[in-house]
Amino acid sequence: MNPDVTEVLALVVLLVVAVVATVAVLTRDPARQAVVLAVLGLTLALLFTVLQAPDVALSQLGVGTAITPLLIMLTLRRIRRGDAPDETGTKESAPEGEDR
Amino acid sequence: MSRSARVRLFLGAAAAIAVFYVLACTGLPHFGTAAHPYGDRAVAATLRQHTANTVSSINFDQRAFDTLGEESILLGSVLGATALLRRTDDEQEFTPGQVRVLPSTRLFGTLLLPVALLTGVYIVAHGQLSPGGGFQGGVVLASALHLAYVAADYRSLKEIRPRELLDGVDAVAAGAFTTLGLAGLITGAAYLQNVLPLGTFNTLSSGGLVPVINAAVGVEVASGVIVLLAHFLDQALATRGERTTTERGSS
Amino acid sequence: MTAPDLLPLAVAVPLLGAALFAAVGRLLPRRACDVLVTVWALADVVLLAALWRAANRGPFASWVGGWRPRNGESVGIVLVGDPLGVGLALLVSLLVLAAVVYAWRYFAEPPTRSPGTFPALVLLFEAGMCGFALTGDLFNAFVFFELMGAVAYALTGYRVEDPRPLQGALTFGVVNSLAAYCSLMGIALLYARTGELGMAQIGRHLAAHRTDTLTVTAFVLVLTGLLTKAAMVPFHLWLPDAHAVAPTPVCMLLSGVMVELGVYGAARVYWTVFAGPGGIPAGAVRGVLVAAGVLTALLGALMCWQQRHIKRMLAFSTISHVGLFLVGTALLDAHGAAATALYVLGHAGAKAALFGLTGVLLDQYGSVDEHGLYGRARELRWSAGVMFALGGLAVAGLPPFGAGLGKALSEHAAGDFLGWLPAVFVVTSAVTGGAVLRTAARVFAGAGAVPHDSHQAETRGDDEEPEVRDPGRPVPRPMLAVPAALLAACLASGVLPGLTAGLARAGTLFTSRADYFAAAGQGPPTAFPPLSAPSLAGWTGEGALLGLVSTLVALALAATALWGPLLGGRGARRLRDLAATGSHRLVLPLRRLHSGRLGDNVAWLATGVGVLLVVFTALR
Amino acid sequence: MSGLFGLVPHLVAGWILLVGMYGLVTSRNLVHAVGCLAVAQSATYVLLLSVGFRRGGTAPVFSDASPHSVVVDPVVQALTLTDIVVGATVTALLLALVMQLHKRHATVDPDRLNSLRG
Repeated sequence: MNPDVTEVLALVVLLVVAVVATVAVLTRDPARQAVVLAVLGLTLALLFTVLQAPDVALSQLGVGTAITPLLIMLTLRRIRRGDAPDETGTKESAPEGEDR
Repeated sequence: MSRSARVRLFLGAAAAIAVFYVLACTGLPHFGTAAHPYGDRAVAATLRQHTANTVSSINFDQRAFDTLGEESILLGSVLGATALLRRTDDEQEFTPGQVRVLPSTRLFGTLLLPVALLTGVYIVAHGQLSPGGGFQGGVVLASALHLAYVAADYRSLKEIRPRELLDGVDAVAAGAFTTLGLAGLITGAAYLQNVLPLGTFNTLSSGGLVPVINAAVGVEVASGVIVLLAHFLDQALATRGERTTTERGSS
Repeated sequence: MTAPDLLPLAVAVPLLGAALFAAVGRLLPRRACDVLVTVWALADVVLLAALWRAANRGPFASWVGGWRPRNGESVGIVLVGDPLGVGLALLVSLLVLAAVVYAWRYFAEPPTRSPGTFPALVLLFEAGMCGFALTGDLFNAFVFFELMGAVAYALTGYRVEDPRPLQGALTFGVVNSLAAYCSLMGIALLYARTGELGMAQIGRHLAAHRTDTLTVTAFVLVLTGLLTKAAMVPFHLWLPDAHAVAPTPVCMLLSGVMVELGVYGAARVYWTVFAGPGGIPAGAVRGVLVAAGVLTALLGALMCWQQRHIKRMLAFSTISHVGLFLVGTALLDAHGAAATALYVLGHAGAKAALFGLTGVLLDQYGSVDEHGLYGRARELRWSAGVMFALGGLAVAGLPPFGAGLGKALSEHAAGDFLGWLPAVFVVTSAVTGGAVLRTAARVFAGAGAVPHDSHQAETRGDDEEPEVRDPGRPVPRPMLAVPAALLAACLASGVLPGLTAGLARAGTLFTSRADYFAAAGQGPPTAFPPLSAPSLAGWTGEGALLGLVSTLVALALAATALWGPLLGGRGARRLRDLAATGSHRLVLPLRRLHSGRLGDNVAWLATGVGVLLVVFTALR
Repeated sequence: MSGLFGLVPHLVAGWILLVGMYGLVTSRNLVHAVGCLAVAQSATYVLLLSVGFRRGGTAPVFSDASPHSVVVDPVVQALTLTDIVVGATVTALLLALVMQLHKRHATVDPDRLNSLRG
């Protein structure tokens, strides 16, 4: 039997997922890892769509690409401030262009 | 154990696991198999229950007990985060500085906020019909609120986010799910039994208890995620000062 | 309403309570919250006691959502009320009641400004454990496993002012979650093979295949999560770190029943899913798990003896007893299951009491360090001290404590399988009991030589953040009354005549696949064993004698530790040198393995999975 | 699809689990470790959904499809949905613990935490 289009597509996305997951683990800097995790969430959502699971894809999109990376970024932000007790000495570059 | 010894130990174990796992997979039905006995039964039951979205029917009707457990985990982690991220005596709150927001960003956020809120409500409400449901919609609703952060700043987010109220809403929604299950018992049926009229297939009111539980889950997820994020945002943006007791610099 | 209708309430009632406390907790004064949660916990006990009576008449199933099977096939989730499962849930509810009463005056000021948070979390924990004990569906078991896990992580790290709970809670969380994901992989493999999720359904469908690598891999993966919860070597490293640091009322629940639920889960999964054709041969399971249990018991006992941090000592004692429970269950017969059930019951009373008394020390002296507390708790010797020593004697297996009877019956069953297994029971009980007695004598009586500090890497128990912020107050009454009640219950479980008979029948039903399948609608109806089924012997001369032996050895060990250093003479000195060398050669490497590091934990987890895969494949 | 080709989805799942565990073993940062745990968990999503895939099946939603159309297994999708929620909440709890841990220990390197050992 020859695989149909869906299955070929699924296999391609699966391999991408495997690669991104590996990169996510090997990215040792947590801030960068959060970005890779968001990409992983995105590719997983794509995979789930291909596998005909739109419900799951939708939640993976919300959780994997938005909430988990956001929580990680917030954690890192608190931790970085903890590392530099002198608040005025650290200017954090916030994504929204905050002006402290 | 030294780091290298640990890694060697792990790699040896992982190699063994990999070998057995690969061999195990050769015994599995091939990818795309047609044999899904439970799946077929679940589809048949879904159609009997006048629910169009099979996944919603499984989550909120056939295996609603799983979802009850899952929502309890969410409640537990919201309570847990509340306890863990409480502001201790040695920490102070501070007000993050005034933030300059580009007018275009503000416009973008202000326009997007109602759209996102509506989308969230739509996804929750159509859970029994189309992909989506309480969980997905709840996440969208929670994210929508945080557009306020993009559009304005943390202070305005805090103003439109009544956290104490949402704490309560989260708990009430979780309790509502548990209580809805009792409806079955009271009418002489089983716990969590779908005892409401099933309605017409493919309409908003179809599926009996499904849309009701779905809505409760939507409310719980939305408020739960907002509260969770609120604790994290509070720690990240508006808390400072701590005492480290031990081990600074020791190895 | 019949018992099957009410079975889901064992989960729903605590969940409702949790939601209630989470919602209105901040509006209630502290005292009202305490009273309300006690009433609620009491209601759970009453409900489960009623269910237990019903289960003793014969196991029954409850199809949640009314999804009864059609032609043996259902789309819903089944809860099964068999005496052992419901009995375990009843034990959970009893310990929760004890923990919430103990916690009445426990946190001087609710740290979250909402007195409802702690009770809500405890009730969620109860719901998770009860659900896990009752469910007959593999994925549902995963959900409740995660519920009790997630809540337990939060409860363990509850005192964020102290650095250690956070580390313990984090290791606990990561390791247990990872193990749970391994279990879920196994569940997915089983689903792929059989297309079912109900335990009995999977068991029935496995018979269509021969036992191959897929079966073994799925079995080992599913077991990984359960045995990690049960702290079997080498999956045990997280346990001392978590149990040593959790708030005392939480420790009572963790050690008293949560860890034991892991053993129960493993046995339940084996009997319902893998015990039939196409499963895993009984010989392999018996051989591997008995061996692992013995290893766990001995390692736990050795490490227990070495500790000076009292809660950590009790945690290792739990590991060591869980090893014995594993041995008893892995005998795979009704006798072993019933004896273990009684042992778990007696152990829960004694261990929870000991944790409670340690909480008193922490409350009064801000320390749980055996060396630092030397002689400091003299004024409590006639209350907490006596009870602590009694707890030690119960752990050591003194008749007629329930723990002693459980030990006697388990070692009898084990002796029928392998003649030397009773020796493991005696040694383990003696060492763990001896460690508790040694602590009691040092802390409450100032007996023996002043302990000196070793220079090994070890966890000390001083400079703990006191859990209570009012060191001058007298010991709150519930903190002594609850341990007393728990010890009394431990004693009662050893002398109540009806209990052994009831548990014998429960063990028979637990190990009878046909009865479980019949109850879960997966097999022809069976005639359940009659109420007057052959019961366990109760106390026998042999059992009482071995119990006395292990108690005497425990006393001797404690005395040696206390007064050995004071002995003069060449012989004594040479023995001491020998002990020091042995400790250096054998104990130090073992202590180093318990490094508390996350990476080591995960590496050992993987190693355990790999080893189990190899041995089960070889023996299948 | 037959032979080795049809094994790829299951093998990818196994790979992700082991890679995630490798990350946990070697991690020098607890935030990174929690991320690796999330990676390991995605193995379960991939395996569950691969197991439930049916050749030629469509999504199990009948709002605009015939009730007789061939659909993929909806049960695994429901399970995965539950699994995702569980994963997100556990991640949140663990990150909260990491945040507090850093306040008390001034480090997030798991190998530099040494108050519990022996």
